[in-house]
Amino acid sequence: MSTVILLLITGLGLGALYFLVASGLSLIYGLMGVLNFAHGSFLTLGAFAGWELARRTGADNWLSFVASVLLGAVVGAVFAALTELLLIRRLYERHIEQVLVTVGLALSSVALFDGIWGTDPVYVSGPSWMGGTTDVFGASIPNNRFVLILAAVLVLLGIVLFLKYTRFGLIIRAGVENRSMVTALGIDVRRAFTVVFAIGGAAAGIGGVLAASYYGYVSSSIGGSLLIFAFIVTVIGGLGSLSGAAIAAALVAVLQQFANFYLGGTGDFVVVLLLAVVLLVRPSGLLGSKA
Amino acid sequence: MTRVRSFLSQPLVKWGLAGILVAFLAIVPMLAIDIPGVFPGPTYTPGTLQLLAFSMLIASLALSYHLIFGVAGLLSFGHALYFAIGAYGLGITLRHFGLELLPAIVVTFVAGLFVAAAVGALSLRVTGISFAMVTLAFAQAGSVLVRKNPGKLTGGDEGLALDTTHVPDFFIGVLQTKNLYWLCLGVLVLVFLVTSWFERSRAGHVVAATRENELRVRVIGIRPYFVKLLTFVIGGVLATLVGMAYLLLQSSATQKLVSADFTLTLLVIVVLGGVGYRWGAVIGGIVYTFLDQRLTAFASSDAVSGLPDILRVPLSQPLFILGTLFILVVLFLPGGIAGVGARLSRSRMRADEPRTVLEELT
Amino acid sequence: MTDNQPVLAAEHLSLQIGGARILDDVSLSVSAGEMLGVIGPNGAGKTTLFNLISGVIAPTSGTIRLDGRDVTNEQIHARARAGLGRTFQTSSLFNGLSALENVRLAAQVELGGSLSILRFPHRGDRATSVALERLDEVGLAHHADTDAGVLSHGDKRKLEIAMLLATDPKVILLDEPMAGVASGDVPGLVEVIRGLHKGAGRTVLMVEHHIEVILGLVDTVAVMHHGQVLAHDTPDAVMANPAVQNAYLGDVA
Amino acid sequence: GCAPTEQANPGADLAPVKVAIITSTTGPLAGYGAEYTQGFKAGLDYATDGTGKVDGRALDISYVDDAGDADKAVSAAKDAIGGGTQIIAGTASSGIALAVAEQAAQNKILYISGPAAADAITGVNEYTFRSGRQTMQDVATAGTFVGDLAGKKVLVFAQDTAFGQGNVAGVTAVLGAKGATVTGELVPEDATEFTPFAQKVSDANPDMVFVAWAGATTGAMWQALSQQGIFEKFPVVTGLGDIASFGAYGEASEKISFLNHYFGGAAGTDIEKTMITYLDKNGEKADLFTPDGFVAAQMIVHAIKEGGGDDVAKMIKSLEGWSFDSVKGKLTIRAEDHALLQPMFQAKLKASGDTYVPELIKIVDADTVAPPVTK
Amino acid sequence: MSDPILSVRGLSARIAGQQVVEDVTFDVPATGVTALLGRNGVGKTSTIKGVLGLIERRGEVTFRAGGSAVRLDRLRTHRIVQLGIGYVPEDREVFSKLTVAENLRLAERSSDPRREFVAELFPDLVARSNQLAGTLSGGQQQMLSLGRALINTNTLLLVDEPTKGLAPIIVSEVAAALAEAAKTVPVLLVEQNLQVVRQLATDSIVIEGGRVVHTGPAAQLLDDEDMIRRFLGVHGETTGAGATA
Ligand SMILES: Nc1ncnc2c1ncn2[C@@H]1O[C@H](COP(=O)(O)OP(=O)(O)OP(=O)(O)O)[C@@H](O)[C@H]1O
Ligand SMILES: Nc1ncnc2c1ncn2[C@@H]1O[C@H](COP(=O)(O)OP(=O)(O)OP(=O)(O)O)[C@@H](O)[C@H]1O
Ligand SMILES: [Mg+2]
Ligand SMILES: [Mg+2]
Repeated sequence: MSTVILLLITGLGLGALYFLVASGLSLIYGLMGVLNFAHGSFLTLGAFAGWELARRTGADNWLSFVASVLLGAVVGAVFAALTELLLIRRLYERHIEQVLVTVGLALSSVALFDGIWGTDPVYVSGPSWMGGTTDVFGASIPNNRFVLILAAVLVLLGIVLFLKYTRFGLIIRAGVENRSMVTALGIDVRRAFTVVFAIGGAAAGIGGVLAASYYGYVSSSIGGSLLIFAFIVTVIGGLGSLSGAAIAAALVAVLQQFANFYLGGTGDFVVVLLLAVVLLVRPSGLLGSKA
Repeated sequence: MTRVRSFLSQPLVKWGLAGILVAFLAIVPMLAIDIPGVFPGPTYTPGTLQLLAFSMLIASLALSYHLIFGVAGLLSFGHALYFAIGAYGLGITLRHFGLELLPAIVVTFVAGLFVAAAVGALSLRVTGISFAMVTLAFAQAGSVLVRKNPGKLTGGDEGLALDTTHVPDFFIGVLQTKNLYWLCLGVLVLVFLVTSWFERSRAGHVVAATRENELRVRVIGIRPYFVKLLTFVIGGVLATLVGMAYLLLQSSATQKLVSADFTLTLLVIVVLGGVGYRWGAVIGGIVYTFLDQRLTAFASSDAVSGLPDILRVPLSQPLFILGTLFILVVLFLPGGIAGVGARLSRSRMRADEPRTVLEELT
Repeated sequence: MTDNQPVLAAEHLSLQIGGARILDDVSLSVSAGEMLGVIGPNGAGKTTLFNLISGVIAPTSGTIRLDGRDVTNEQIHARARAGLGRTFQTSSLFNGLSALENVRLAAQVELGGSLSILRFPHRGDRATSVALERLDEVGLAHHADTDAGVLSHGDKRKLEIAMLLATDPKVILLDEPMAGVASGDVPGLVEVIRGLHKGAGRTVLMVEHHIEVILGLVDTVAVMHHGQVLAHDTPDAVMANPAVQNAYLGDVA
Repeated sequence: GCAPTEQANPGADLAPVKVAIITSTTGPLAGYGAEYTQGFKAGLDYATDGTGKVDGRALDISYVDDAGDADKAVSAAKDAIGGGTQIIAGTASSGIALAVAEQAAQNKILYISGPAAADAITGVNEYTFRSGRQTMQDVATAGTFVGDLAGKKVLVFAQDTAFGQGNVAGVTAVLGAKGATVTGELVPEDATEFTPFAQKVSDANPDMVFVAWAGATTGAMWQALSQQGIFEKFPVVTGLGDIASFGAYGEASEKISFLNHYFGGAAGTDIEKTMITYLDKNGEKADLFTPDGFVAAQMIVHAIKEGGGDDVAKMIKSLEGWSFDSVKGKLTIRAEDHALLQPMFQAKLKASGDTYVPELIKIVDADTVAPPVTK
Repeated sequence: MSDPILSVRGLSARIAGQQVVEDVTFDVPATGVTALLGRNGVGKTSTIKGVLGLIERRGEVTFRAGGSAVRLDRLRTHRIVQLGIGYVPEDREVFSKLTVAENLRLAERSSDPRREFVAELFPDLVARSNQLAGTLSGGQQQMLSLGRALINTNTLLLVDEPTKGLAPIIVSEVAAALAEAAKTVPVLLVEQNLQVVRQLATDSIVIEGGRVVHTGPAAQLLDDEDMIRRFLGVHGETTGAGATA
């Protein structure tokens, strides 16, 4: 019993991490209609920034932890906004090139991080409570999993409210379909794009700092390794659907945990299988609108 | 109507030039051309021949991907799988089944055919991003399989070395690199011919039409599924073929071949060369390989290590240079290298603009 | 003119999407060589009817017969092979291919072997010459090498017709062929349509809001409204029907 | 060239001997590559008495980056061999090492693999040697932490990779032979959540846990073991990594019993001091794989001295069975399978300010941890 | 006569590097409906898109409203539209994955949109306000597209073939709506339906091969069989066929 609970809650923790990456990915997909391969780099840079701050301010107090999460968000947002301004924006309505430019950015940014911070992982620690455990029905759950879940819920709520109570939600959905018509309605679609990119980047940055605390290290590759699962989650959930991504993130991660544990380490296999089955049965994903 | 006439005459000229080029490439091992900084040594040296041979294999692989991505507009994220089947398949049949080289090649080819047909048949039931993801899923499954090393067949992260018992001597050893070079040249020519053949055939035109507008294809009375499957399978088995040549050239297969990154590399190559252009895939493959392999030498050269930090740190990372270069190409050279060539010579192969095959994914 | 066996028949077709009844028990039959005009207000279900007949959408219930054969469960391409051709309300073309290639692809299907990997399309072959003829018929010969995607709106409409001609179908569904065609080009296109009907004895169903065009061409008119067939009769009778006047024509005519 | 003659400087008028060092300077294993290369230079300096020449004959050494990619390594090897190189050394990746070893065999040249740990490299062919330790030696060292193994339960906690599987196989072979019951708990390579597996370890209740882990997830794995209270319950043994990885052990640092290939200052030999002095001059530090480079240089110099630098068969002969003093103490190249017999260390980590420093517990002699002969 | 609301001087426009409009010069008077006419592919749509900055353009475009003159060729599209220019595109361009209501909401530029006006004009849209615009029939989409422009109070309307594909009854409604709108707002109208042109237009501009070949009062053009034949290719007896629908 306690094992099941352990698997379930740690699975949700991992799912929360997937969601933090997938949320921005899904948002940006909703925005530019393409998968952003550089999203992992937003996350990685956020993680490095958070680590640099924590390192300088003493890693083990809560204040510096919260500050590094915020810094991670800001850095992720700035990186994403710059990406949009300098690269994506120039490729006006050329989706294929937009995807490709993010592929190039992913390649070069990871190499640059390697050059700056080295290829060895840097190990991080946080407030000591985070490294402790809490007993839930006999299972010792690492505390930072709760922080992850909380952060994911907050980010989900934040983005949902933002889309609901601002015009951005509409602009994004319309802009994907026909960007020039949106401008022809008198809307500065470029600014909307930058804002949304920045929000996606911020979510990734938060994800980065929390991922560092979850993995216990930062390296240039943490973004990339999470990205593939974030893709899977985004697609299973239905492209562009945030709540779909949230459900899929939880589903994928929990399933992965159980399969890893009970089915001889076949977690990845099962996830990939799930992806194939979902798409073959429901090509638009769980909550995706039919194309 | 100018195109009507050029339609007939142009191919003759083109094929003639291509023939001369192949003939020239064939005698390269006899020549002593040296381009410092590009080649590690004169062209008759094994190091340079190896590099050339390797780049021709990557070009062939890119061509096979061009068929699927550029011609059929199918964004497959799992193309590396068929290449890996070639390399690992041949490695396993030689080492563990103890087959002779020729039967081993046939068995591996059939395996590639079978897997491509099965995966294609399933994944072509969906389109766009879903298709990309289903193909990725199958490739990931392959990757997990290779890494899990079932029955110690694949060697896991230690890789699988070529068992040379049944490989003829003229393929073994650095001194024989020129034979391997000719093998790779042969593979490139073969793949190019098959690709051109297919693209020019009626089926090839139907595939191109399907890429443009699938519903319309149905309405004129064609079921697009089979042509797409046909293209996917041809692309797949060509990749398997290239994978086998790869094993002979490199003498070992590692799990990198099955990685999603590797397919992404193919995408990069095809774009670098120019989506939709056959020559683009070839040139992209060659340029990419040279950059990839030679930038490593550049990045660790004294010229770089003497620079101030702000330049040295990025420049000492080959992937940084490659990625940046790629971004620049995408930003400033729409249509890739072949696109520039086509614009300069004003001879359009299909369209002036790069293919917007990803558009359908939106 | 309608007492021989119908070449195309829709029997009790209904389509329901979500809560909306988009087609409601539509029955309509067309006999060989007949030209039927389908008119009705926007949203009446005309395009939907064409989509059901051509197989783009499956009906919720009902049967579609082509030459007396039930084709309800056949796929789009199978119906096309059986001689059903159509155009789209918004032009649907192979945008990246030249106008000639667009038509040639259609001609190849008709001539057979279109999926062959052993045959290469070239300027001298049958398909190409047929395609060039068709382009000429609709007045697009000068655009043979233009990519379909960059043709102007009106030219795209013409290209659609040329493709249709090339597949040589028995039964043709035309969805607003005149929409967006310059007034000056309308008569020419009317002649093309007349030729493809009278000249070749094909059966034609045509949705069109240019009521004059309809009246000048068709044998019978079906009026659709709210997913139902309101009337199916000769043009004169239909025009005199007050219900039609109210629902469709308003005070214009 | 002419045959060497009995002169003071017999090699002075011969062409330099070409040597290619193929290892990572970029990519995921760049850190190991740097340690190796530094050690190599120190070793070369030592073995040639600072002349860089062997019996007066110059060495033409090229350093090539493999970027962690087997294709690049193979290309580099072919390029080198094609250019007349008959001696290649290096690489920390087992996959690359095996690929280069294959090239060595096909082309009949001498290859001395670097820090790559795979047991498969030992005895893979007659042309391949190694300058580092292999998994079996790690495992055997772990065994020395438990006095009498008979009837003891040993659990191997490892990743489900060739490296991890090799460790399970190694422990089963080495410690199993001494009477221990060995079980493996293999964690999927891509897993990121280790808590449930840590709990499995706890439930298994072994007498000793042997952890074989590589890569970045190490930190998370140790944290999971700490959180599930493993250290309070059982002795835990693992290999001590390089300095960059000391941060990974976290809370557990002082509770783990480390087996160790090498850390700066572990051996206390004179040669080690020479090496450290050399490294100091360049502002470098002795680390886990520095001796591997050092040993490679010694082996190359020896092979050239005895075998002349041009005759591969002679060079191989000269290395087989050779015993010599090196950084870690006395090393022997076993003639049968080219295993490098060497002493290993037991160590622990001690907190020192913000960081940890390793401390030697004991030196385990080479024979105790010699791997079984590969056939 | 007062100043024109829109002056176009030497406008050239390019699509994908290809010149589609060349040196076009014309004025749109501050009142009434100006018809922009010409055969298929002559560049009517491109002219309008050029004015709006939706395609690459060169030349002078001056917009006069409220006493000041603004150079539109120096502004980006959204700024131009914010000056009070409503646009009804040729291919409807409704956002197919947004509902009808969302399409309209997105189009609202002011705090007090004319929702009732649009609702009265097109009751069908109200009934379908929660339907995805992509599932609307062609004609319904055209209404939505018009609704998006008319929901704002504009100072100029650019309307590209608004009656294409509409049932006759709707055509007359749309024409009436445009006539109503034209009482307060000047309109630049592209239209193939000559009857609608006759009913609405006060002035006319004819384009051929990317250039303006005729300007003048609409009535003058429409009454001149010769000019109609020359510019629009319409022969006397078929004028009706094209025009009635
Ligand atoms: N998914 C859906 N949900 C609700 N209603 C739908 C859906 N799809 C189509 N409809 C409705 O079905 C009706 C039929 O549309 P159809 O395109 O057949 O009309 P039409 O007669 O061709 O009109 P037009 O002349 O304007 O082209 C329309 O009212 C449309 O809004
Ligand atoms: N994407 C494009 N690339 C190249 N040329 C184009 C493109 N789009 C349109 N054109 C060309 O520009 C010219 C003008 O087109 P435009 O759409 O402005 O004509 P129009 O007068 O509105 O025609 P219609 O009455 O058919 O709508 C046409 O000849 C067309 O072929
Ligand atoms: Mg319709
Ligand atoms: Mg137009």
